[in-house]
Amino acid sequence: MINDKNSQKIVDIIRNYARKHSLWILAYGTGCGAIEIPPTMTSRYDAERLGVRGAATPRQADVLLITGYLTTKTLKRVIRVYEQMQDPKYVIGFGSCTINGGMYWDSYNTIKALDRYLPVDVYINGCMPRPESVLAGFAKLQELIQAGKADGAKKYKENLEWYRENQKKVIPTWRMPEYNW
Amino acid sequence: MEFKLFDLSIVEYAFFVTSVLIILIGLYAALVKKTLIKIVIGLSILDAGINLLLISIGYLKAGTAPIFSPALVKNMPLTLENIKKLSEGMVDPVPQALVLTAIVIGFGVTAVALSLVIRLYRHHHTLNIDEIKNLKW
Amino acid sequence: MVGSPVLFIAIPLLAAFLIPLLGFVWKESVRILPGLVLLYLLYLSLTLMEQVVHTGTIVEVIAGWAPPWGINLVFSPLTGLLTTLMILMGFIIWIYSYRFKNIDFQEAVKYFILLLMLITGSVGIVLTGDIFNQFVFIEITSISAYALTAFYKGRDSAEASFKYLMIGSLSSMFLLLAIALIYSQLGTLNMADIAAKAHLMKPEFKILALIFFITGLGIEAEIFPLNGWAPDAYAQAPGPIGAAFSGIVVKAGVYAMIRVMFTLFDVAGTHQFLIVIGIITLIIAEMSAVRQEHLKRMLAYSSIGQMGLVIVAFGIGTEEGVFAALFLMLNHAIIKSLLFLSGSYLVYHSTGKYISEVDGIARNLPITSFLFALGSIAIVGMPPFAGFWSKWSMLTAAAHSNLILIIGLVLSVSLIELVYYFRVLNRIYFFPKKKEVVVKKPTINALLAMGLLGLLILIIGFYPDSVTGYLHAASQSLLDKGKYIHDVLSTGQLLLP
Amino acid sequence: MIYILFSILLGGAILTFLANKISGLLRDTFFLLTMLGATLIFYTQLHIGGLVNFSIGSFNLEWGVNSFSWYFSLIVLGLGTLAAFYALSYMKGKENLGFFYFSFLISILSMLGIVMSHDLISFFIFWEMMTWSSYFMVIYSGKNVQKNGINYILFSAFGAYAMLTAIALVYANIHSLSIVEMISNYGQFSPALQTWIPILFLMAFSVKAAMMPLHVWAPGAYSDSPMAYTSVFSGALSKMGIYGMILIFVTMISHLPDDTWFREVFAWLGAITAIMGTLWAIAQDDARKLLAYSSVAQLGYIITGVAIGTDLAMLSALFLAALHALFKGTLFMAVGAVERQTGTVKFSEVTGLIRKMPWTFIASLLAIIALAGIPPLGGFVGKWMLYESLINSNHYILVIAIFFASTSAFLYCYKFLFGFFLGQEEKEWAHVKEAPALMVVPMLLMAGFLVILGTFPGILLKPADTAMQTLGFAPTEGHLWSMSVLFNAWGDQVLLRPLVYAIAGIFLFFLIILTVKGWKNTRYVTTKDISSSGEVPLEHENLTFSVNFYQPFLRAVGPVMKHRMITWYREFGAGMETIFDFTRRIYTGNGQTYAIYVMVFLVIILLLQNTIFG
Amino acid sequence: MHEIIQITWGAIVSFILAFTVGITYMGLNRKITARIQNRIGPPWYQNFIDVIKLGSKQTSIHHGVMQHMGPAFIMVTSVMSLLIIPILNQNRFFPNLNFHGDLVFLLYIMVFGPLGMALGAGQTGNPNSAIGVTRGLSQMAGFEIPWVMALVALMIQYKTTSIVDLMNIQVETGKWLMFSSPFAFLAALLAMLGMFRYAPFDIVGAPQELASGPMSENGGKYLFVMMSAGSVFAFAKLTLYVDLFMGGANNLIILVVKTFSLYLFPMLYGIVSPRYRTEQSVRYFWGWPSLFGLLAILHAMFF
Repeated sequence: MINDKNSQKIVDIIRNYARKHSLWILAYGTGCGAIEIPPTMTSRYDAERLGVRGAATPRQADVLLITGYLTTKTLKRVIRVYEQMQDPKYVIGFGSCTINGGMYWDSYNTIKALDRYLPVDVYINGCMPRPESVLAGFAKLQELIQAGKADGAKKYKENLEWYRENQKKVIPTWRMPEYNW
Repeated sequence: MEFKLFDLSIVEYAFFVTSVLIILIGLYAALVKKTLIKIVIGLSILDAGINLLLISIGYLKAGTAPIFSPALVKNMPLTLENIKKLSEGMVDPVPQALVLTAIVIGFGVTAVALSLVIRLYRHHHTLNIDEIKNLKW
Repeated sequence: MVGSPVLFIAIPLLAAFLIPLLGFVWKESVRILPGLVLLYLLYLSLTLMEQVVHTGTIVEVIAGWAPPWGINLVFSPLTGLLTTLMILMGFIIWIYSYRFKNIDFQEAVKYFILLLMLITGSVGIVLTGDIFNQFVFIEITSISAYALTAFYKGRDSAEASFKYLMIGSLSSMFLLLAIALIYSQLGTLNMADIAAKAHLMKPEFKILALIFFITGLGIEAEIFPLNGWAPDAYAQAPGPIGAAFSGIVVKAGVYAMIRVMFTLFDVAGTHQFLIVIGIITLIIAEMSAVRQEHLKRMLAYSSIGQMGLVIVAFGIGTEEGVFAALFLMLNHAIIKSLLFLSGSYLVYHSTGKYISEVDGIARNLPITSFLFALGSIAIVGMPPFAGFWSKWSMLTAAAHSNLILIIGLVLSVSLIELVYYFRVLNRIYFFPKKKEVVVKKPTINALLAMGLLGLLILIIGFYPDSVTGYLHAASQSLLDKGKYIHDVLSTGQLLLP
Repeated sequence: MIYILFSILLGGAILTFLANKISGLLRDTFFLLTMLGATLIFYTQLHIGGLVNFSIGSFNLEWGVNSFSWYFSLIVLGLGTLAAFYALSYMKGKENLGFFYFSFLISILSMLGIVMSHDLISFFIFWEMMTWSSYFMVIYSGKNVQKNGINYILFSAFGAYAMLTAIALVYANIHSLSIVEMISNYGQFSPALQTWIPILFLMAFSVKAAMMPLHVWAPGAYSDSPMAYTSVFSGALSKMGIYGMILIFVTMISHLPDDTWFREVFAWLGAITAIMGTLWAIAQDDARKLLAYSSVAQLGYIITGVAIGTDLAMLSALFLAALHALFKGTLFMAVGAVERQTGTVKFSEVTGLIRKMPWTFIASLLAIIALAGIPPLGGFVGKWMLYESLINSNHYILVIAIFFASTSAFLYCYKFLFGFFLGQEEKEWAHVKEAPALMVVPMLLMAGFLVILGTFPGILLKPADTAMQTLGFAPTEGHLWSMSVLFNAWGDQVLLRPLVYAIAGIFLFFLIILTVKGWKNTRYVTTKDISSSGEVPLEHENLTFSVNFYQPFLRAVGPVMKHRMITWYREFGAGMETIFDFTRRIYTGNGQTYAIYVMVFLVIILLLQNTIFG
Repeated sequence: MHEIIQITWGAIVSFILAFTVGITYMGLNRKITARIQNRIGPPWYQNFIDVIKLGSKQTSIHHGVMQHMGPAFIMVTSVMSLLIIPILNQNRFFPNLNFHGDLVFLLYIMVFGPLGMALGAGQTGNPNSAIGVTRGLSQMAGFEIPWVMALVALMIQYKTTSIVDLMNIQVETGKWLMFSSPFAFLAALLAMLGMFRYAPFDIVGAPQELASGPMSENGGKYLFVMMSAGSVFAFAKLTLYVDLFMGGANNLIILVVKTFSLYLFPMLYGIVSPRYRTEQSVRYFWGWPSLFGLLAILHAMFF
């Protein structure tokens, strides 16, 4: 019965609903964008009403929030954290810097496009993005989840070699456990 | 035999006083003097005093020698009474015997003591007893 | 009759004088003769002891002069027991020191002469029934003891010997004074006679004489504060002589003192006095032993303490108490001799004889260390070894007399004893051995002697009945003053030879 | 038969000692044969009620077995045999093995002797034999002998001498050494003796049972002896103290007119022992020390049970005694296994052995659960009975104290498991292998027995009940559980089993759910793969948290733990030694001074002659 | 057999009930907290969503078999206490295993799970987990004292260790124990603060400090089971308090009302509180709550 296609569909609906409304974020406060997280979570904008809630460790988290520019040094940690998260998992690039380097476009030690290193599901534009746009980003992610299109993790698994290649280019001393999903 | 100690003539009294004095002198030398030789001398004096005391116990004024010479026991059966009667005038021989023994012993002790003093002097180069105390506690 | 008690004095004396003469003939005879003598005497004493326990005291009159005039030797169960013990210890010490001064012939001659004299003197103290004779024997013992203490001719042994001599001279002075007092009062020197007539003495003089005796004999019995000489002498004398001191000489001293206090005079308060003085001796000695750095000195203090214990047991005064005291004496003689004998091998290699120098020596001297451990465990009274039974009889005796505080005191002192013995044991067995220490292995005969003592400890420990019968007889004979007087004075009513 | 038993053990001990010189195999064979032979004879040939007597040193010695002593010899021989097997493997390659096995057998012999003695003198002899044979074990390692060894022997001797005093008093009063006669004549002693004899005896027993003011030897002694013996030491030897205490409490204290005070004091001492033992166990970094303090604490519970002395309390004490032997035996063996495989027993050094030594872990886990008294295992039954008895006998504050102790016990229980087996799996310990089967099997056997006891406590409760009947208690079957409902009849028949089954069922159900769900997508990751802020711990980086493990808790209880009993004793000892050192200065070394002493002595006696000889 | 089926059935129904109510309470907690913080807050059913999401996580990791078993351990505690604690008066609900409910047994079974989970947390090798565990255990040693004091006071006063008996007494006398033994109730109530581990006693799993402490390596299905166990356990504890002090409940609605009103106490206390350090919280429990406990015992002994 459980393998029945229709019931599987129902299960999927419930699952996606649950995943959509329960986004536990791991806010990786890499850059200045982290300053926008508190207003988003506190009473003015209250992201918790959308089911968004902070998670303490990557093991429990669903969403990895890269807040702002990402130095090459931090990238390693971010990759590590991402790989420690459990499926299904999503990445939100937060602020312009994660898109194209932003004001650090010519810095020698920040990465310019996050997408080359981690599979980003949603970008939130702005420098910095206001809480409204953060909420909009979450809404977009929820939409994607509902539609089953937030499959960054799958992409990452499929194109792991490419990602690794990019990552190793930036990170000279690569000393990480195998990622075997 | 009677109790003699408090039945004293002047001479006997003098003996006792003298012997006690000698003992005290010996003790003084042995206990207070710091030189080993003097201590040994003190011990000898002590010995002498005691010997004198012992002798004086058996002393009898105008007593005869405690010898039952053939002349003395002639014609007398050897009964207890007779012997008592005979020995009344005699000086008690036992203390003398004791003293003889004690003198011999004292001599031996003094000899040993002196030899020890010699050896102590060889090792310590002093005769002061206060400085010879390697063994303590 | 196998032999008479006179032989106990005559034979060793004779042998002592024969030794140098025989030495000219055959050098080895110097070593063998004392052993033969002691072995014969051991046999004699054992047979006599057996006889005495069953048939009663043997009183030997010397030269036909009947008591109270002549000198007599009393072989009662008590004196017989002590004689046997002393001869036994002497024999074992002879076995131990058979190869002593192996090279130096002259020294060996001296040593064996003095050893025989020491044993003779001590046996004489015990056997004699005449008080002045006892004094003479005490002096014989003392002089040979002085000489033996100074035997090594070292700086310290001379010092120890001189101290011993000084105090010993005082002792003989007091003894002579006491004898003089008694003689002036009673006109007799025979112990039994004195005991029978003691009530005739004026009380002041009796007490004065008693005090002089206590002081004089207390020095030999090592009671505090008269025992200043003891630790030095024990520590500086050669190892077997230390054993002889604790196994033979002290026993004689205690015997003399107890004989004077129990038999000669019946003054009230002696028992309490003994208890008090014994406890003080015990406590001070054990306290002094705890922080001791020298092994043999520690053993010496322990020995003094044990003698204090013996005196306390005598002070209890009941038959049980005396039994306990005799048992303690017996065990102490055996165990402390073992400790001295094995202990002197443990520190053989060192000049300072420090306790810290026995570290880890058990690996090189397994048997000696084991015997030392056995002795230590036995002497603190751990069952099932010999020391336990004597301590136990002492405790029951005290409990019977309602002296519970004494039990507490004795046991707490035992705790102190335990501490310092086990500290040494731990060092022997569990401390790392110093590299530079070159250990001297014990000779076969030394091992034999120590093994014999260890065996005795085990035998008495597992089967105390082997000795308790004799001890009971001995304690009865000590307490039965009337019988002693009767036995002695009824021997030979003949006035003249 | 008793003779044969004893001579087998004694002869075996000596033979083993001698065989050591010849060959190791012979020695091991002798040792094992002796132990097995003794056990075999004990279980097959010895019947309860048998008596032998003989006379030595004019004392009549009497040995025999009754149900009470049978119960304790069960502990001794059961644990002893398992520990013997364990020892063979644990001691392999160490020095002085003949000595070790000799002491081992002698201590087993003396423990059997203690429980079989029917007279005081052989009781004392065996008691002392036990003391020195275990002392040999304490100093076997050669570490801290001057401290721990002396501590142990000193306290033991203190206790033994107290006992000796008591025995002497008894002997002086009734002229008999029989324990039975002592008990029957107890009522005729003077009131002072009636109080003092039990106190003196209890002093002796509480030393061995490591009760509070007299416990200071225990941590050092337990941790310094080889673990193969410590399991016996803590498991069986300390029970001899309990054995004696039960005897005294049942036979003597209950006849005292004011026994309530006595019982209260001892129950409280037991409770304080439990609390302080627990707190100190929490603070330890050395596993052996931790277990040693834990033993002290566990014995505290037992002492409380004994002191309360109602039927249920006594039953719980007996049950806990056997149980403590089981789990503490297992735990010390586990420590031994870890020590042997890794070479250290410090929690701050060893971590993450669970995958390397799984069987050891399982055994320790079960033992720890039993120790903590957590339900499905036997430990709970004992604890529960203790609580019930305390509540029934109106000792409410005691319940709190005991409960506090056993709650805090979770802290060190966890520390033990975590410290050794959990945490980061370090490369340093990657080479570690499981201990040899000879070591693991005894542990697992005992742990398995603990599990069985959780469901069927009657296995032990029945002999305990018989033992108590020997002591004059009414049969406890059926009437004890008036207040509670957990075991409304005999413990193993009613509701315990459903509970245990329910626990097992729930556990298995959820375990299966956890395992089956997403089986394919569940993977094992190494302990280096942890979420540590994205950092990748390097091989040499040790992230295990094991230093200052319970610092906050210890800070909270700091004021209580500021004072250590042992420092008091040590200061007392140092003070005494100073006095001794001062005293021996009487012997100045100057001959003249000695002569003056003689004269002073003379003068004093002359002056006091009327007082002394008046 | 019939009995076993009944127990199993009862267990399942009780579990579902407890799960539902417990999760709802958690959700309400979040809602109320949000409202007090002037937020809208998540919907009351938010925790259901969270639990379902955790359950539908596709992957999960573990560091070893102990961690794998940890959630099962804690589930044992939750379910067992649920089975032992009678849910309604006179066992009108499923009697399960509660045969009269022994308090001592309950006390011990309540620590079974946390310890098991602590072992799991230990095996992760994450220092945060171990630190959290030590804090949790220390805190437990703290709050167990007033809690046991309160229970002992009840046991003394009514001469029973059975929960059912205590409930029957309340039904018979018509007087709640929180009034007849007020000190015991106070002590137990304060101990409850520690039991629920809300602020100020939430240092065990403080997300900011310890990254949620013992749970920091658990995700997916493990966290799912833990969360369910937690909510079931919360309900069981609340029911126990209601049974012991508030006269039990005659039907489920009353039970829910009573438990929720009781639940408000730790919740509201927590919202307005900062966080205690471990030793502070331990000392707190050994302070006033224990004093109340002592008073309760004295009260029970002498009145």
